[in-house]
Amino acid sequence: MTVNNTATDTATDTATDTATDTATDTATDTATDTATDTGSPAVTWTPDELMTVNAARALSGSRTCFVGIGLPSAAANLARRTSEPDLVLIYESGTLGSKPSRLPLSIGDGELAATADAVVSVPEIFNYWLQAGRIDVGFLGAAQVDRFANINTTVIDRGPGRSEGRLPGAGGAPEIAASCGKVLMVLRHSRRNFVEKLDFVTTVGHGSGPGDRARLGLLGEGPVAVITDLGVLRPDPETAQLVLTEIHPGVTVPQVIEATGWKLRIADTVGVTEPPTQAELAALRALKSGGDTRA
Amino acid sequence: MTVNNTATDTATDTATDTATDTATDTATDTATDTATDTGSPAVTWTPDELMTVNAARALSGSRTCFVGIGLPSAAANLARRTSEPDLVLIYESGTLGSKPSRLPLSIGDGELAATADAVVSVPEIFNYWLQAGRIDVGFLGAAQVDRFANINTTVIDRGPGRSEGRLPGAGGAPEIAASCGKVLMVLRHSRRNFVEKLDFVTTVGHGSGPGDRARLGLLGEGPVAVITDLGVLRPDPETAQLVLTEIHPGVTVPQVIEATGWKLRIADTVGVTEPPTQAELAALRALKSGGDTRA
Amino acid sequence: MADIRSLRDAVAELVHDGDTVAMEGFTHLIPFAAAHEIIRQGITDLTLVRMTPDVIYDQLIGMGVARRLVFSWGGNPGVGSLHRFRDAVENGWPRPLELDEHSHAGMANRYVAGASRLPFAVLRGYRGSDLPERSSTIATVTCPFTGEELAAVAAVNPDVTVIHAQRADRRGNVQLWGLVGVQKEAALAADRVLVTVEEIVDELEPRPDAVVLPSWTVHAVAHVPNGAHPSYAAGYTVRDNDFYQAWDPISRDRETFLAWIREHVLEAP
Amino acid sequence: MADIRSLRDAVAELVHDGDTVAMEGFTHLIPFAAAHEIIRQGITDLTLVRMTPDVIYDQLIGMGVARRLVFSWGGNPGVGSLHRFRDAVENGWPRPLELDEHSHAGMANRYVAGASRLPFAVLRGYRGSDLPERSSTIATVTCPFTGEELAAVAAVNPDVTVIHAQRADRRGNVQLWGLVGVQKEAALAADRVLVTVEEIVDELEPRPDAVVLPSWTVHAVAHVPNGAHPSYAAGYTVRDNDFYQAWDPISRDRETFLAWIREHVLEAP
Repeated sequence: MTVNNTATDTATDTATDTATDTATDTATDTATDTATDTGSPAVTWTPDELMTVNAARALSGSRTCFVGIGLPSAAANLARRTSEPDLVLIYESGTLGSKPSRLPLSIGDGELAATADAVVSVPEIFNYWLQAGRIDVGFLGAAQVDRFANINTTVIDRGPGRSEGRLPGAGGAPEIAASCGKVLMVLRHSRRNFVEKLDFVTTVGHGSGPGDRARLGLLGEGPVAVITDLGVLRPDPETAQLVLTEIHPGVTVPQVIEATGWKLRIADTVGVTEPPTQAELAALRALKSGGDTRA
Repeated sequence: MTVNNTATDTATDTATDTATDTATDTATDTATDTATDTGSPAVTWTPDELMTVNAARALSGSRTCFVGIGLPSAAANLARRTSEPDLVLIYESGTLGSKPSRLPLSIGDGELAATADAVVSVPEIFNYWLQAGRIDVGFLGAAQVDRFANINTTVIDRGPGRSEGRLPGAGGAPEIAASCGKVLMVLRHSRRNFVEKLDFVTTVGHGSGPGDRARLGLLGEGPVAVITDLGVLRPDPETAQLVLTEIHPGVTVPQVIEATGWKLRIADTVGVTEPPTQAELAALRALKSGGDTRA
Repeated sequence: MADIRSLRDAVAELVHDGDTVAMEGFTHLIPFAAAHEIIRQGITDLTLVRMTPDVIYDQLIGMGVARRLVFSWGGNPGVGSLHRFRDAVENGWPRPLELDEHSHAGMANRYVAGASRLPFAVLRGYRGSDLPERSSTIATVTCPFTGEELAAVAAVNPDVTVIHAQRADRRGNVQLWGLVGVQKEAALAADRVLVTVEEIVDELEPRPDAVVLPSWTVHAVAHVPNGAHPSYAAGYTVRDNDFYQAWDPISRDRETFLAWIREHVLEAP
Repeated sequence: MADIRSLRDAVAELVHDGDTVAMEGFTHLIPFAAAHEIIRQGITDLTLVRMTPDVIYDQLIGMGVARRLVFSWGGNPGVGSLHRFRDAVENGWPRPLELDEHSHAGMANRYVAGASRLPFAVLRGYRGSDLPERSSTIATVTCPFTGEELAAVAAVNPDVTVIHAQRADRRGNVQLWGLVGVQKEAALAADRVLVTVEEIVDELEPRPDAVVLPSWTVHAVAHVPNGAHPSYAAGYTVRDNDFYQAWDPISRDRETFLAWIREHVLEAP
């Protein structure tokens, strides 16, 4: 799902164009330092690796995943290389059961087709496979997310007198979020990305609260976790609002609050995610470098 | 189009079950005699061959043909072997450009797929190819035809106190007749087949007269010729009613009138079709016997 | 994930009295062996769905397995009538048979809607035909952009779809090729999918014009060589045209038909 | 029946000012060479249709070829923004660009409706999204059987569709394989079809997962080896990921972009 990877890029561009804060960069620095401080001396990682490893873990127990390019693809491929060897990866370019040996740059990389169980047309992947509700997990990125895990990837309001800032658009996201059994989201944590109010609703997460998905006729249960480089947010079962439930090692709760554009609710007990294992990091780095650590 | 071949069979069954006349059988005998009397002494043919050869000739100048099994398939394959070597045969089983070396018994015969330019799914053949109006000629049979070339292949009224007689059903015919550039029909001529009033309208030819196809939103021009074992009927441009325009060699106009269940109109000048050539008969017989007369 | 099991066990588990069952295969890959197993197990009150009922449903209908038939062309292809089908419709023997009758284009689109999990599909069809008067699954919709009125057909979502394919691998991935008909749609439209196959292989080698149903869309695979006879499996068997011709006299007479079923189905494996 | 001719002649004959043009290829087989020929011939005022505008439309938009864009995801896959697209939308440079914006599911179905020659297609989509507010080609229909309200999208029927394929035979039958995207639908939806190919062969040998467009659905075939670069043709070329990365700095600046086009398109063959 090419929507996703560009969320990062677009955020960067928007940051360039507008005078928003640089929470992401700050978070990145902090996380990196912390990891080095608290991890096993032999194991260090980047904030992106931390995020990707935790996103991969969130796929535990899933059978089929509709995968976006970029962070979601990295996470899904890592899951397939570690805890979920039978995970079926489905790309909107029409591949069912892709088994790439390295991370594809685009959803059109030839290896996705060459290693697939079946290759179908783009209309078929959307109609017979996604819309039909056959897919357990949809894995999305986002440019802007609100407290109900709704997503904007269309336009940014750049203020009075300025034209809208252009984002890449919807791609597959509206129907992925509607039709998959559940949705995972992965994106970097900043006040620019986690906003009080979306400038445009491209994709509905939990709408305006409980009952909205049913009212709109959205099949799946919607977003169940938003994994960032700072921690994990999950919707409160009562209010459907995102709540901070876990932080990554070395991250503090105030740091997450500061990086969130709305008054973030905090779970009664905030867990701390397990640091990446050496095996996870090795598998992730092998994927990124094009190697293959499997036997 | 398996609708067609069974028209014959059903007519036979219906004849068995009900007390209708046996015009077809009579016509068959007469035509056979006549052919023997008037043809070149070296060339004899059956009424079915006469009908098939004339049906094949009707495809002259066509590029693509949606082919029913039975008489239409024989005619379309004969055309491809004689005057129209580039004719593209399309079968509803999903084959585009089939080039069978012998006449298939069913539209599922393996050779239709093995010799095709492309094989597609059944939904695709109906949606992307037929409905889209890409096909020049639809070639249909029928159990009952009326004066506007409407077709019944669904049920026969067997009279008071008796249940309806069951025909095979619509198959592809309603949409073939609607969507092809034009429609050819081929069936044996009898009062049982050419009826005053259809018991059920399965497939619209010219409806109730001029303008009806446009009113119903039917794309193509509809039936342009009905080729029988006695001659050829064509719709009058003014009234859209079938008119006898040609008789086969040795057939008389009163004979055709007698075999038609409505008061048949006769063209001012009734032509006589050319007898089958030796080459046409050889190609047709080779197709039926499974041989291949082409170089 | 597909289990590989005996045909007997697969039918017993997946097909129940009263189910809506689609056994597809458009003149190719028709799952005759599975139909015979349904007869042997005495499963009944089925709603049978199939574009071309063919000899396979003539046999099921003649044995009283079906209470309803959803179809678009009911003949013995290349031969003539389906006599058991006609006897059921015209004379109610061995039991009455309700019909829901469509054109091929309509039926194909009903499966497409089913596979897409949409409640209906749109086509330019049935115009001027009497068919819509007799079916509750044909209606109209109006295009919100052009105002054109088009046909709408209700989705078909069988409880079970049964198909025959050339091959499966040991994980239950299924591959079929040649005339692939409407099988993918019929399988994806169903709640449960049973596939009989000519061969089980270690690895599915890619083939031209092949359809692959991933293991996770299939519930059971049974290894039944020649399981399409008298239909065929391209690359494995050839269509037994003689059988289709022979079926005509066998099926014309009730007793002859019953004797044939006794000998070739009930007393066969 | 397809004529085999030069790219220059084919574009001159088939693509005209003001046309609606779809150049498809979902991340694979993108017809870059044909787009460059459109730029060289100075064809303008086009409505460009494409699910993923990609670098190919960034180039056309940056050269002012398009007045309108119909799309569903406009990024440089795996890299970031399309800067010429953004500059046109945000700043009207070199000319304003109207947008008709969809989701992928919606766009795919618009092509399906186009290929089927239906005025619209139905999907379960756009629910709760703001997208329908900005598009006149998204509406709703009500299922006549269940009462469910569903999205309707208007058919896309381009004047011309341009695609790149691996092979054609000398009669103009076209074969493509690998990720086949939405090309069959885009071609069958169009009035005119232009295909550039890697190779022209005597006979098209069947291939797994191949789509064949018969000669009689194609208007011109041009032999353009590597005609998809920096995209690729599976079996012939590989995706030039470096080019996609390099496009980011080239396209950020108007002058750098124009210089690149001058050197690599206008002054190239």
